[in-house]
Amino acid sequence: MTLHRLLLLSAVNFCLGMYGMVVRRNVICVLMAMELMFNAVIINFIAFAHYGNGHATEGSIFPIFIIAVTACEMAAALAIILTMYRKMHKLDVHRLDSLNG
Amino acid sequence: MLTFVTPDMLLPILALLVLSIDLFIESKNKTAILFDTAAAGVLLIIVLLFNLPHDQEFYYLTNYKVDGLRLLFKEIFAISLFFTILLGKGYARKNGNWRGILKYDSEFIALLIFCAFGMFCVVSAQELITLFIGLELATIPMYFLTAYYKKDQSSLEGAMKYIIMGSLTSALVLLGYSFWYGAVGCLRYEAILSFVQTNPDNPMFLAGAIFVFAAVCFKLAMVPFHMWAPDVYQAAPTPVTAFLSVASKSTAIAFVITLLYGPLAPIRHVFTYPLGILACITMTVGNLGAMRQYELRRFMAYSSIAQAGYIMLALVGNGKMAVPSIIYYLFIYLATNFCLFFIISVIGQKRPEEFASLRGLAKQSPALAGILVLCLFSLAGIPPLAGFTGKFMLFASAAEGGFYGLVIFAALNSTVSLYYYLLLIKEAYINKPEEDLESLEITFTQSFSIAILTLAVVILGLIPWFSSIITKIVG
Amino acid sequence: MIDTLFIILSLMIIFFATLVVTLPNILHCALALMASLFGSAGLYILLNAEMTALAQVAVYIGGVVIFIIFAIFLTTRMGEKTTPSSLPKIGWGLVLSSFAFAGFYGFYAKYLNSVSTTGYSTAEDGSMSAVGKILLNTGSEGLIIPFEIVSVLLLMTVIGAVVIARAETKALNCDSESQENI
Amino acid sequence: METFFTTNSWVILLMPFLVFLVNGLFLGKRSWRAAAYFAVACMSVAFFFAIKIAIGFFSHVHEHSYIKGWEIEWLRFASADILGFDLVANVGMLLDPISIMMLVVVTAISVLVNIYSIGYMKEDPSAGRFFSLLSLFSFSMLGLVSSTNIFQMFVFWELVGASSYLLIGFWYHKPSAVSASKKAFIVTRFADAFFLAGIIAVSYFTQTFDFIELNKLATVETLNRYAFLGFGTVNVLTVGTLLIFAGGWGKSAMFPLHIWLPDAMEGPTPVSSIIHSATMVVAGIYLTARLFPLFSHSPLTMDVVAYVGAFTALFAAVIAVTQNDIKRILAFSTLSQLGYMLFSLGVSKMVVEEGGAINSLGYSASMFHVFTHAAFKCMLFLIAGQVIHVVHSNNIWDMGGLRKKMPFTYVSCLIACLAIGGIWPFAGFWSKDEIILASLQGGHTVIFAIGLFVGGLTAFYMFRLFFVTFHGESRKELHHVHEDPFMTFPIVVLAIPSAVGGYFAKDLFHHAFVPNMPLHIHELSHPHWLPWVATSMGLSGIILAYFFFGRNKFTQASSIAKAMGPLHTVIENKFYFDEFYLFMTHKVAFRFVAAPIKWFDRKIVDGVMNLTGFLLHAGGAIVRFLQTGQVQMYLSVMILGLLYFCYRVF
Repeated sequence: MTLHRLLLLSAVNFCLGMYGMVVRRNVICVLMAMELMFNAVIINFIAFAHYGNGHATEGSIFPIFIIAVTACEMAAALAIILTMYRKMHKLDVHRLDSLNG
Repeated sequence: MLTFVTPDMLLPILALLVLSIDLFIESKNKTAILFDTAAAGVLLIIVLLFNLPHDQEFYYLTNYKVDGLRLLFKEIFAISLFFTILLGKGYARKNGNWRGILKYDSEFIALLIFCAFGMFCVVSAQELITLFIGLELATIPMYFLTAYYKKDQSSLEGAMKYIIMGSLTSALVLLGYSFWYGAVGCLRYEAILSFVQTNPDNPMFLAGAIFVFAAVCFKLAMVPFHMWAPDVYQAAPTPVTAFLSVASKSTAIAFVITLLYGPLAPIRHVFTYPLGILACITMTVGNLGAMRQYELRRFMAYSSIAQAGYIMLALVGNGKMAVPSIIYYLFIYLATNFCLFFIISVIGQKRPEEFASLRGLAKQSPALAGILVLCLFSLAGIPPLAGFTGKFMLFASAAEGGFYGLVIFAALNSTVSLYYYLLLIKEAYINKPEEDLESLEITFTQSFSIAILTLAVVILGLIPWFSSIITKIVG
Repeated sequence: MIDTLFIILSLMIIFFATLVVTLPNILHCALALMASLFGSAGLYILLNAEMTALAQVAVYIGGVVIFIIFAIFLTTRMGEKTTPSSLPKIGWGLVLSSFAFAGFYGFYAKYLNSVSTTGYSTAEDGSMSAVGKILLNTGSEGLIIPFEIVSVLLLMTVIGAVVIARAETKALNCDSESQENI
Repeated sequence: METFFTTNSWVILLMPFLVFLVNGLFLGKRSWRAAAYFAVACMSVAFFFAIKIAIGFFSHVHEHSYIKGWEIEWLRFASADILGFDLVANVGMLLDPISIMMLVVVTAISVLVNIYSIGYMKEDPSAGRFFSLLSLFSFSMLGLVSSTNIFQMFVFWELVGASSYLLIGFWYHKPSAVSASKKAFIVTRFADAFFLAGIIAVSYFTQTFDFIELNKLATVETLNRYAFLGFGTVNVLTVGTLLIFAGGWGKSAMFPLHIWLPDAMEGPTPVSSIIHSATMVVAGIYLTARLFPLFSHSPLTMDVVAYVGAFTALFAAVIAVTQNDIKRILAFSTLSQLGYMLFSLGVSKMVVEEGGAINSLGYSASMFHVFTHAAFKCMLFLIAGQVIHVVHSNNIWDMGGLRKKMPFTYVSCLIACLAIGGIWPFAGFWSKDEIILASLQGGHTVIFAIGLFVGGLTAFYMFRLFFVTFHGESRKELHHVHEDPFMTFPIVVLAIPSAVGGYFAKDLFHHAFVPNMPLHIHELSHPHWLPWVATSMGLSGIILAYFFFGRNKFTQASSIAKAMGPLHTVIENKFYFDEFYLFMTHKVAFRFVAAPIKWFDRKIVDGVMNLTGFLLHAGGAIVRFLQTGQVQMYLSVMILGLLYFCYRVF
């Protein structure tokens, strides 16, 4: 377990999230992919906190804030998704193209 | 000493006050009471902000800084909040807008105020956590507000797009912060500053900076991160669009400036030139996109993309005039844009907010049409309106670094922008409406705001003291 | 011992993360996400970030993912499969993300030595008491201001989410009309 | 020599602005007639002030080279205590020979055009708005000419553009008027983009906007160095002056930015008259003259000025020959005359050369020509307006035989045509003679030849217009032809300076109009043959025009020839020669020289503009096309952009 490997693990997670965001059609799936990206960032922070010679506690506090903020973003997104589902009965990202040009 | 942060503290209190008024007061015209209370409260905050000494620095608990530059930004946010609330008042009443009534007034106001509070935090932050939380607090309410027309599918669609792209941006900015943390080992500005001074070309730090600036570019709608803007601007209720185009943009600019003239100052030159080039591309794309639009909010989106380009161009000179000129222009941009949005709100009462709805405006209301021309000329930078003086300072600041080629390019771009602003004038004056028009209703709030903003558009460019005061505070 | 654990955990994280973005059944995706996050929580404990791991389990898994599952229940029928993406799109996503990964890989291979990695954090650094001391500190190290601001953020989210997600019932709309009818 | 009138020179600016406000807000809607009289009265006050200032100044001309009527600080861009240097834009009035001359000319022409408009606009429902906007236009131009600094000038410069947009598009129910006004506005603003960059460049290096400061030798030394200017390391003086001149290039409608001027005819005729004589198009010449001492230290800039002017003079004159629309002929003639003014500036020198020759004749000659041209060109447009009012057509071939019906107009037009044709002793002769002399002395033989040739060409096309319009038979049934007194009066008044203004003013211009620079000026010799040559060129142009268009016998002659058969043709030598001559000029010269140039102008120059518009529209379409509405596509673009930046940096 080295810093390098941890960062690569986080990079894999980040890229998987990126893949999911670009490819998945269901909005909820896109959001879950987003969660993976946030998770990757948290791994980054913790890795740097452990191996770096800086302020380790700050490095493990930031992820807590990230988790809180992610929860807020998810709440916002899911609220909109619920309303959208009620309105359109579809959660397909492809169909979200009435605004263009 | 607490007086320095009183305005900031009053903001959430005001939001709670508005919410509790909604809970406890039963009245026929509750909507008006809510909006008026909020407007009065924000006005109080604006007055407080203007009364604070702009030549002192003050730290609240080491990680919250207030000084002249930050106060100026907060004034911009507070003033745009004030006008957004006034603009929203028109949309909350019956027959206020073609798209429908804005419901849940108190929550609408509260969300806006929370959003402004987040912006205040972004400017004042002295470490990355507050910066991040502030940025999110300034963004997440916009997701909700964009989706505020729950019955309108396009509103929801825009909000969904915004939230998806916004989350990706959050992830990117967090990745950037994690790299910074990895390189510096601390989240505080002074630690970052001293790190940057000793290691100006640490690749880990630079990589982090790229991600962070990508997020800023997203919020500023700079190419290639601009694609959300037209869709979201079109989807959102008009007051929200106005707030997005002014306050949200100013937040991003404040973010850039507090970083570039704070912790990143030693390596500022690395970023200013790429940002300037990006600004040039942005203004071109914005201008091209605006040329063939028929929907007013979408048009304003492209127009504000182009304006963001002009604003960011000022950074390229990397000189002393950059910050004062940007702040000066932001004030002007605020006045002009809000004035236009108020005009749009008047037009949009019985018709969709489209180009075609402007037809016959010159016959129906010559004064409104005249003000429209003034605002558009100001945006296009025709002297002696405020937009010209502002643009002149932006370009002059870009020229400080000797980039006259970019200045010429930007000036040519503003010539192109004149073309599509004239299209709007053509609709208002020349094209005949297809059917007979119902007469326009202008409420007192609207006429009052339009009068004040028009005055600002005309006078801000003509009075000598305003720009010099800003230079004195910030320079 | 630690290395073995790390390998197991990271394989688990990557495996479930891959499932999250590929499984056709959306509920399975959510469960896989949960597993992947659990794996990361284990990793944090390995890295002496006890408090973060707790937050991960309590808030992330216990809150956010459960919330997602609720949303899935509300919007999809049991066993319903999501529409699969077209092949070109999958290809494009693969190209994009592999480019990004190559970028990360190349960057770390070349420049990771620019990060000084002398110290190792102790279990003390990530403990609940250390975190709490900093979070509620008003001194020069304190992070009480963001801690307070987060509460505003949460409050705002609650208000906003309620407004947006709330169903518009008839009764709410037609208050005045129904009274007039009577 | 401060007097009451110089210290209160702001009245000149206040008056038109007052008219603009009062007419625009109150009078215009109630009674256009009241608005018109108010405008005339106020402009007369302004004219009175201008005349008093002029008399005061020119009678003590050797005491001061300039007076600052008043000046206040307006915008402070930088102050010494913060940024280390001062950069302040003032607002004020600079009174020196050229600005006073322009003040007099602009106010005089405004008064006359306002009077004329009372007759011209009386049937227009929105005449009140017209008088309001016309005053705004005069205000902008007066502000432009009296600016103390280049920043103030730029502000008024743009205001001139904006008000011309409002005036050219005055009849906005006509689509052609709308597109013409848009074209004028955008093309001039295109040039202003460079002007703005030039101002920024020059003011950055000199840290001043003030004209007096900019024209000092010290400024030239400050600027004359190499620096990085965004497009490589270049000489600041050359690039700065060229950029500033670009603004004048567009405003004065020099080739190839002249495309807006002929189209600007779509506005009401009084507007064309004021645009072409005293405002807007003269601004570019005025700018060059204003910064002349600075410009003259950059040989490249001066050459550009000279050759652009000379080429436009020739080019526009050739096109004018082929036009049939009376206002278009006049428009191209304006272009040609502007070319004269510009190359006159370009050929004069302020720098001491080997022989110690300093030639500032071109400067005073140019200003002299601005003065005389304003009189006769304004008059010509007013005449055109009157004729169009009667005939209800712009085509000169619909006119004809108006000599008897409109005697005042006929005589005035004759005077104006003689003046523009450069026939002794009319006004145009004196100024044009000096311009040609200046180009000869400056050593620009090509430009000298062009000047002479275009002089003849000018006389030719002006008399073509004259003969076709006023002589011969009526080609159209005309009823109730009369000369409106309001419209005739300004024409007759302007006939006076057009006829004798040149003779009386020449000494004044020669002695008072020297560039504001402490150099001794040598008189250069004036070859005696030059006036004769110039006048004979003009006369031959007139004779040629008479030969083609004045006799009206050509059709008759050819029918006789047909009746008599080929034998007669051979015998009648003169006719044979006639035919040959006509063939050579009409068929060869017109078809192979003038027509292609006209085609080039219409297709290529306009085409480039249209192409630019098309490309911009195509760009807009591409941006719109890329904005597909697919959020995942947006995400991809974002990520790709980010990856690009990362790969660029690392």
